[in-house]
Amino acid sequence: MSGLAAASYLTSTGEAVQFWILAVVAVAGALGAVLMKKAVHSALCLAGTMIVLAVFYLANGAYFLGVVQIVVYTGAIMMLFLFVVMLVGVTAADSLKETIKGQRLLAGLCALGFGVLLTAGIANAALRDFDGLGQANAGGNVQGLAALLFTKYVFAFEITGALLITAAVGAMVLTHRERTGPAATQRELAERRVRGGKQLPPLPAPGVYARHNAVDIPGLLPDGTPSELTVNPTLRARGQIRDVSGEALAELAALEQRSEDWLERDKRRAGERTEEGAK
Amino acid sequence: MSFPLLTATAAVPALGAVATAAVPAERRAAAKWLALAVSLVTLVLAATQLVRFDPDAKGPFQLTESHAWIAAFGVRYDLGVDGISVVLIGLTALLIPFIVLAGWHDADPLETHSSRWRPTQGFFALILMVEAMVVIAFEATDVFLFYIFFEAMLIPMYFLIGGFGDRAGERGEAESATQRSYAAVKFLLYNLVGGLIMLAAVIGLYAVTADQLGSGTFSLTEIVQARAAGKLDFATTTERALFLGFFFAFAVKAPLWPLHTWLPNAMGEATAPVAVLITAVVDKVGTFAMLRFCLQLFPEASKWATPVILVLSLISILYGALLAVGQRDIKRLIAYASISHFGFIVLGVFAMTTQGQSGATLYMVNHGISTAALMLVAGFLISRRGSRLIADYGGVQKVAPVLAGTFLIGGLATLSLPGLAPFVSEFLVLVGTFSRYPVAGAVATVGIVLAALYVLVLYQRTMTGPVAEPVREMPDLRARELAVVAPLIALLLFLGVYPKPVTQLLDPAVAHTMSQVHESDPQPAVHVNDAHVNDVEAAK
Amino acid sequence: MENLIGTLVLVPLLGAGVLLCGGRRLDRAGHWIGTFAAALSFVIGVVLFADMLGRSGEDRELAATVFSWVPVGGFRADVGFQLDQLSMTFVLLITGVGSLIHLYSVGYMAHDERRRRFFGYLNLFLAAMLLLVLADNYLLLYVGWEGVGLASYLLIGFWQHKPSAATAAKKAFLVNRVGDMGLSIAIMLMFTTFGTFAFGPVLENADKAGEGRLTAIGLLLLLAACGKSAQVPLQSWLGDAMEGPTPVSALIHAATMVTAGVYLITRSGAIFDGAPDAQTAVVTVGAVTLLFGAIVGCAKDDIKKALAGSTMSQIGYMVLAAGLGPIGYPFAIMHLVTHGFFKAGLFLGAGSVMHAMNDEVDMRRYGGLRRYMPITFVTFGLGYLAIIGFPGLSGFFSKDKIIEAAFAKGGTEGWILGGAALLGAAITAYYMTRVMLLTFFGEKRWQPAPSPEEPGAEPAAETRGEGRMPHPHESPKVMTIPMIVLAAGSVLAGGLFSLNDAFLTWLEPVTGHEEGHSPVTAVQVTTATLVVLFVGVALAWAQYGRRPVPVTAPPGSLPVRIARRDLLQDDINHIVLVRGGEHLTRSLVYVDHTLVDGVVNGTAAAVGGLSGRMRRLQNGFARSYAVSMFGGAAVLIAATLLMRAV
Amino acid sequence: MNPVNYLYLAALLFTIGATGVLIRRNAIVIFMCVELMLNACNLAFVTFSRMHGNLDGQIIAFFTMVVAAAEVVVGLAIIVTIFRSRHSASVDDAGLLKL
Repeated sequence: MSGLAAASYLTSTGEAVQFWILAVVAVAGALGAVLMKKAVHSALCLAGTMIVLAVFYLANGAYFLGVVQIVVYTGAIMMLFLFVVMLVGVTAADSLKETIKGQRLLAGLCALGFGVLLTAGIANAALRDFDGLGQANAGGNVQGLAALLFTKYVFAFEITGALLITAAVGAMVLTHRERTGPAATQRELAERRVRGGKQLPPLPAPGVYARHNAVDIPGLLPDGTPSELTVNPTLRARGQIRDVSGEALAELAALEQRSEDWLERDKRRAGERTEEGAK
Repeated sequence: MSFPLLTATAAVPALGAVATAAVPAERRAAAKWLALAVSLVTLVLAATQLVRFDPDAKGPFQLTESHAWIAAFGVRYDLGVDGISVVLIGLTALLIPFIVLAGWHDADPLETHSSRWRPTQGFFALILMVEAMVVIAFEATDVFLFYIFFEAMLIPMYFLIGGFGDRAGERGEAESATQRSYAAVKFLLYNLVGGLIMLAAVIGLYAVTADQLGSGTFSLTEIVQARAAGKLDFATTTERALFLGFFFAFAVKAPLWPLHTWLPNAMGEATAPVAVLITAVVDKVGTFAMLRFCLQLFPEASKWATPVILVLSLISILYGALLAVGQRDIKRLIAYASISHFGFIVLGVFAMTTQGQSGATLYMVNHGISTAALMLVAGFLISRRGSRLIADYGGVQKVAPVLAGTFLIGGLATLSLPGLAPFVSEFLVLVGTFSRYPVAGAVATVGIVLAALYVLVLYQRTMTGPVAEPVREMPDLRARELAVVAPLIALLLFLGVYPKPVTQLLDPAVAHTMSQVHESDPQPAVHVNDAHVNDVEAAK
Repeated sequence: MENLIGTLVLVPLLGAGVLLCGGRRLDRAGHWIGTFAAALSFVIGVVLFADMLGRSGEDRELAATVFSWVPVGGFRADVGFQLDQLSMTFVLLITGVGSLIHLYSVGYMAHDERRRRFFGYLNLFLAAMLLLVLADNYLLLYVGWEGVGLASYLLIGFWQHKPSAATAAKKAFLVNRVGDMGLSIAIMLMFTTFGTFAFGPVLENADKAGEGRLTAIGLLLLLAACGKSAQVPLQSWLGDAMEGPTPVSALIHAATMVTAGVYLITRSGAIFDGAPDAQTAVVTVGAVTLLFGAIVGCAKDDIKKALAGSTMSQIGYMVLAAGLGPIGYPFAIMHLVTHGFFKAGLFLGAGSVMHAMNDEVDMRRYGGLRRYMPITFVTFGLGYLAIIGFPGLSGFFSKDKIIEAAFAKGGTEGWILGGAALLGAAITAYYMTRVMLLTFFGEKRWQPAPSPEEPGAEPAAETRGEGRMPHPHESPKVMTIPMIVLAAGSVLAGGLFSLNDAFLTWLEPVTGHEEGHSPVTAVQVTTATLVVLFVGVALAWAQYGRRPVPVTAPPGSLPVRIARRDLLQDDINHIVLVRGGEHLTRSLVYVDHTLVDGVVNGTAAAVGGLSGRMRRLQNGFARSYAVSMFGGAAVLIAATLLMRAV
Repeated sequence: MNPVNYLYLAALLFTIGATGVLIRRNAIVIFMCVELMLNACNLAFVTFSRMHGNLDGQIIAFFTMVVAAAEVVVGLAIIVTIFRSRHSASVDDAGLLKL
């Protein structure tokens, strides 16, 4: 893809094919990121788009950036996003229903106009002649970048370093919670719990008799209704609770029936009843 | 280079203002004395200007100072005085000490205020700040420099009007406070609108000069010379538009009917010294600027607009006087009287005759002094009774004869009685107008009857008749107050009998202005070749 | 000698300054200082007079330019004095009568605690009046003109605690201001016409200006004269001016100030000669006023008001004479001087009577006073004879001449004017006799002293006893002496003046004189005058002499009532000017508040409302702000593209 | 094919991202959309560097990434904090800009 540098420059067919396929993927990913209901899904879609972009970088002779894109962006930043998503709660699936009046419409209009104008701009910029990165990458892309970065852009580079540090510190400061006052002692905690009327003993374990012991199966109360307490809240939130109370009761009934039959209890009892009746 | 007298005259009060404001809260008296001292030093400097000013010197401006300021836009720090501005600077510097002295107790803290209460310092500092700005506005020969201070004046004035009022009488403090802030905002808005329109015109002026001279300039002298040399030539419509832009701002400041309504509120709500500051000092900048900028920059447009302006000023004269008759509030009455007088000034400026213009300039001075006298005495009266309503007074003359006497003299000056200064200027304006526009002159003369009406009605209702109950215990003028009024009255008498010192300063400047607008006095119908005039010349 | 002219004005001015600024410590000596200043100026006047007599008729005029007052471009006003025979006459009259009245006031105002200020004002008046007659240009004359107006304002309103006095003072000043307006416009017109307004050049070149301009100037001057001399239509203030202390009425509103109009017209003779129409206007005004004043004089019961009416009509005579041109000028001035004597005498007499009667002014409550106050009676009587023109007394000569001159105007105009003058003489005789009879003859009709709030009651009444019966007594010497002197003047002056036309020859260089060819001989006129005179006296005697006079005025027929109301002058003024003015101002105040201010406030409100609506856009949602941002970006791109495209 | 298509793609992605910013309420998703826009810019830069045959475009893209990283760190921290205080990541709930 490098090498020949000339006016009205065309890419190799291979790249063309690659572009047309991957472009579709990228756009799809972008749309997905925008439209998915759940943050997790949008994050994943975005990651996809980014990987595609990384490929495009490589295709454009920006080998270093391509790699960085994958490692830093897709690898680090997107993961950071995922962490946060998890932290905030995967479950928070916000409805795509618009609350601000006319927001959708306006946004659509602006986006349309913007896109059209931008495309028009690029179109009438008449970018015909591409002189590829032949000479630029001659000494190797990374070396070339390094050369620029540590000569021409060295100050900017230093400053971005400072920026990163500041950002890191800032993030800490923001998320760090200063403890005011001494930590609550065991006793205080206990008292607080009692006063709050919370569950004092440990929570009941999930599972039913020896039949089920999976964490997602709530234990049953004496009357056979499932007890929410026994299942951990996350599962509850996700609605991943397998409620087996119904079949459990049914099986119980069947079991007793069988044992009754086996003991032939009811005949004898009936006989006794008749005798008493005779007397 | 020589000692920058003009800069000093403006800088002294400015620095004085800062110093006054910096006086610690509990040392109020010190602040007052400091302010007084500063104003007196300024007066000395202004007097020095008057002395060092040479009426017969060549060239429009003297004592000039010129430094590059904003080179990019050709804005220069150009100062210079002609006869007119030097006289007006003198007036300003003269009045400020009296204003300070008269306002000695106006900003004193009430019992309710804490000892940390600072506005006393602020009051005097603001007054000095206004003085500094007015002085430099009079001195500036660079349009942009003038514009800046013309506008900057509004800020201290705004606080003076809105922050300090009469000790509330019947109306509660809260009520009068709202009235004050209304007046202050009104003042600010009116003048800001005018100023903004002027700003547009200023920029337009720059654009035109930049377009025609290559490098844009704001320098009055340069523009005038360029026009004289034919290098600069406004298109008719352009000149008219620019002229209107300038004139609007000045007409608001002046104030000319129908842009006058801010003045009664402002003067009514502000304390008497501040009211004097408004009408006797700040408003003069407007009329002065008409004379210096409107006429000199846009002679043709001025002539074009003259008929309309004359009509407006005539309306101002009669309208102001009639409304003064209809007022129930002493200060508002004086305010409307001032509107009528400003009508006379504008009339004289645009009559385009020597008599008219020097009359108008002299009128600025005399009106300053006479209104100061009347308004300050009225202020003393009001401070005694705590009410501005004419109906609350009566028979004061019996209990406080000196106060009544000074009030009467101030009033007589306002109705321009011969022998007192305003008569000379008013008559000059009338003659100047009459000799070119007889009808206008005759109509304007009706103003003197109305003036007599409102002054005498005011005097009769407040001072004469049976003694009203509330004023029975009213004390007469105190030493401080007398020290304020007496010199002003002496000045009124002196200038009424011997105005020559002022007029001979004015004449060359007026002649110069007249030559700028290419106007000359109309010749008398009958040529008189008599010995009388000649031997007068011999006598002179 | 020239320098003396200045001092003539300066002395009383200094007196006024000293008295007014002197403060209470001068209270004891104040009145004597004032009198001394007046007397001193009189002495100076006499000295100048002697000096003037020393020189021949033509070069008697003295001129002194003190300093250049307002020099602006072509406009030159100087403080310069000009003393010719005309001014001299006035100087002597003013300072002479003035000094006498100062003397009189010493007694009359003895009980007033503000006497010092009173004398200050009197001196101020003297200074202004002298300035008026000595000025050598119209602007300076205008200064004196307004100066006397101020003095009269201060003196009419001297008892300011009386609302009536304050109102009268204001009225006088305002009406005068209207006249002054005329004068100032006249001066402007002169300036535009001649380029100057000094007497010399203006009057010399008057003929060069067209008749139109001269007529305009003349009419404006006439307006001024009407204001100052209380001529129709600006006469209404004089009656009320009687609110002032009686010496003031004598000095200002009888002898001197009110005659300033006559002086103005005579001084500007050259202008009027060039403007016949203006002259016609003048004589008309004069004739109307002389009848008007006389009629009012007949109806008034207030002695001072009656005398005021008579003053009006006498000045009417003078104006009439002055309007006749050179035929009349000398006689106008002559009558002015004689009138100065006898009218001042009459007023002082009236003052003395009031003094004796606890400041009662209603003649119907007088009567039979001749026995109680003989000197007053005699002096007053002489003045009375003089004014009605009793043969041999001064009024006879002066008035007679005027009537002759009126006939001499010739044509129907002459007949009309002469007739009016004659009729006026008759009425004068009538009302003066009435005054005389009501005051000094008949039986006593005295009443207990009036309560002070009754109009015309003077504060001296408070100091003296309340409600006691008056016990008339002759006034002290200091008051009677001036009366005697003036009486002597009013007896002799006329005779002296007409002794081989002394006065005529004296004034001729200034005013000029020409013998009118009268259709009737002097003898006929004189006899006619005497006839109407006796008719008038007889009528009065018939009405008031024979039968007793009711103490309260009878309602009277409609014309009488109208005459009592000053021929409705005030009602007309009130309806036309006062009411109209009030409505005008009130409506204007409304307009200013609603319209002019309303427009502004309306705009402000509109802007406020608009921004209130705009405020809704700020819904606080970051995303909608983002939308606008994004839109802005789009617009920017569009803009750049457009710029590229073009 | 002409590499200018990369630019069209970048424009498209940028627009999509922007729209996302406008229509989503979840702060995190909005953030992702911002990232998307940044990436679109980067693609454009890279393409430009290819167009002009020098590496400056790539350098800029590199810096963009760094800045983006910093921004994300801080931004996510903010989101977390807000979520802690008001238990919601919806930007509409953070209506502090309201008058």
